Amino acid sequence: MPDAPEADTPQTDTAESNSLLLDIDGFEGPLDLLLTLARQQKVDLRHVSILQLADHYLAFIDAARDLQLEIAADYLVTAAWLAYLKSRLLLPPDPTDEDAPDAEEMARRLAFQLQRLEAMRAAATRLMARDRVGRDVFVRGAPDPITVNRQTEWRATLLDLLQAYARCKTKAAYTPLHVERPKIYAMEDALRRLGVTLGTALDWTTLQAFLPEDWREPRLVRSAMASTFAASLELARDGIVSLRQSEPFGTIELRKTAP
Amino acid sequence: MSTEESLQFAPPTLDEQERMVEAMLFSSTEPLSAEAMEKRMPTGSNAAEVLRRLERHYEGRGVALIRVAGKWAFRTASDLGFLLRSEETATKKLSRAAVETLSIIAYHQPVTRAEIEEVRGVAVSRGTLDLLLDMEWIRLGRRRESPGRPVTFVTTEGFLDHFGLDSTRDLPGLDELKAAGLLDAQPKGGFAVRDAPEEDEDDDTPEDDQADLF
Amino acid sequence: MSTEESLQFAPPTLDEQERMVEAMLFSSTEPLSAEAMEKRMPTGSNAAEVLRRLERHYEGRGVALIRVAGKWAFRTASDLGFLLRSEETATKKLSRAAVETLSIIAYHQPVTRAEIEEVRGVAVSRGTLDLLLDMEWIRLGRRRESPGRPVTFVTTEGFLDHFGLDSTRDLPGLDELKAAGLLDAQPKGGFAVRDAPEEDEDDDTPEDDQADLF
Repeated sequence: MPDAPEADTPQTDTAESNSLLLDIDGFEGPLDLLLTLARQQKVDLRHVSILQLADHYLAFIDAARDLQLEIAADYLVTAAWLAYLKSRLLLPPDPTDEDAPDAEEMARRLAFQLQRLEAMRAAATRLMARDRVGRDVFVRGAPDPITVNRQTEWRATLLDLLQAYARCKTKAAYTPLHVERPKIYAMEDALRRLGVTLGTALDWTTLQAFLPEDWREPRLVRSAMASTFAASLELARDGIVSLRQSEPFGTIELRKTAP
Repeated sequence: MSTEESLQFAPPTLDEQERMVEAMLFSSTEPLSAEAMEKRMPTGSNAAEVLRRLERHYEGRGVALIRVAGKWAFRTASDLGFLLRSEETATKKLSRAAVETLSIIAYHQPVTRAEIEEVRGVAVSRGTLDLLLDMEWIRLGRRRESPGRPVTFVTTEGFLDHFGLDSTRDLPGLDELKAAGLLDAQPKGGFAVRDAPEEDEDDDTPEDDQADLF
Repeated sequence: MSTEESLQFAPPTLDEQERMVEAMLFSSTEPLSAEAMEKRMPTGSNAAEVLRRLERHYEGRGVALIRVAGKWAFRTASDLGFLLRSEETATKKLSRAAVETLSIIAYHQPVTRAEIEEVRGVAVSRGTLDLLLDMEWIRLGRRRESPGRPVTFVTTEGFLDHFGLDSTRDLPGLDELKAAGLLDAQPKGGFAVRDAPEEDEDDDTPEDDQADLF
């Protein structure tokens, strides 16, 4: 472990740590803070002293505690982890504990993370410094966009046409059967008509005579006859008319009852 | 940007100025005047002069430097416009409503919308007729000399072309449709189909022929 | 269009083809592929060949023909940016978190959110990823075939276009980072103490994986 020998205990550069403290909100988490601390070693990150880094970090957290600054939990978790790592790096490996993680490996892992983060930051800077569209280079301002003239060609064959026509004709042949309701001469109509025309029937008059003109054809006369007959019965009941029939199925006659 | 700084002292070369004008015109959303460009260029530049150089440089190329309303702009060479247009033709099957409507117009022309609806038994949408008119398969015929003077529809030359017909007389009659197995049921009595719509029905009294049809 | 018609018979001359490619590229803001252009050109044309001629023709001019994302585009020469920059076109400054996240995605792609967080040491906010997705600089890649099947993020063609990169292989410093093992999930040699992402596909040649993603 190259770090161990020159690792000195909490350095006197706490002044620098304190200046960082003012900035605690400026760090994006413990790794960001660790990277900043590691850079203070002013060495290539590949040779960073993890032991020294752990000390700086712990000192930083202690100072923050003294100032009663609120420290996010992940900073404390990292502090505990670094304290453990530090003790493991300083103590000789315990041969009885085979499960204990290799401290050197842990340190190597942390160093790698720091290097990787720094590498990504450097890459980001290089990327952002490239000639960028809209900042350094510009696209055509007045493009002449390709106009796609979409046309729909409708497809229909003569057979489609003939089938369609045949379909229309077939449909016509199967038009639903409408059963026409026969015309009915309503009894109300018969009553009204009798009421109006009764004045003319001071003498016996056949029922037929009271049928409306347009209801006398054979197809309609039955309905008109039935309604007029029913209406006359109604009037007879009320004592308005008298009815007589000389023989079964004979002519029915009616006359206004004398007042 | 060292270019920019050095230009503070001596005017850029004509080549440099030409590059600047070229870049400005390329990236501008609208035509630029020589004055407007010169204002942005280092002092001592002469935009008008390099515009003439640039115009010559683009002569005969795929892009031309042109003057519009006293300003300058790059435009695609006019003979290459075809590269920027593309025709995309999609073939779509004509809807059932459209084919039926078309067939009724073909067989009964000239025919009014109301008459088409009577044959189809359903309303004919404006869109269907518009589509057929748009395709130039049907056109408006003479107005019917009946109340409301409704317009009639007739088929066009384009229609005959598309369906490979010499005339509408070539449309098979109902008996032929039946013989071809296209028509199963008996046509409704009294609804005669004219085997051959007359060619010039628009000119003579079409109503007479139609009278017994509708 | 007589030019177009005559071209049906013999392929156009290289000069003619160069004019066509020039016109198409000039009129487009988006990079165009040689294949796409050739499709619009008369048969027998060879876009790739004239692209090289065109590239030479524009060398040192105010407008340059550049390769981005495997396609071609005209862009103003980068040293003339000062002339063309205006208040409105000023690019919005991205937050440090966004810039770092973008770089990690670019260099490590395809990469999961957890892996980005592992590199940065902090949680990646939803807003940061949303912003980058919204700018269309990143998009979702294939799901990682590991527990939970997390989505991965990859960069887009728009990203390559914006940064003037022909492919993700051309990212600055990519080879050195790879050689230093800094694009790996864990330090070279030895085992990881902490649970490293179990998948090791980003260990080997992330660019190759991209081939079929783009």
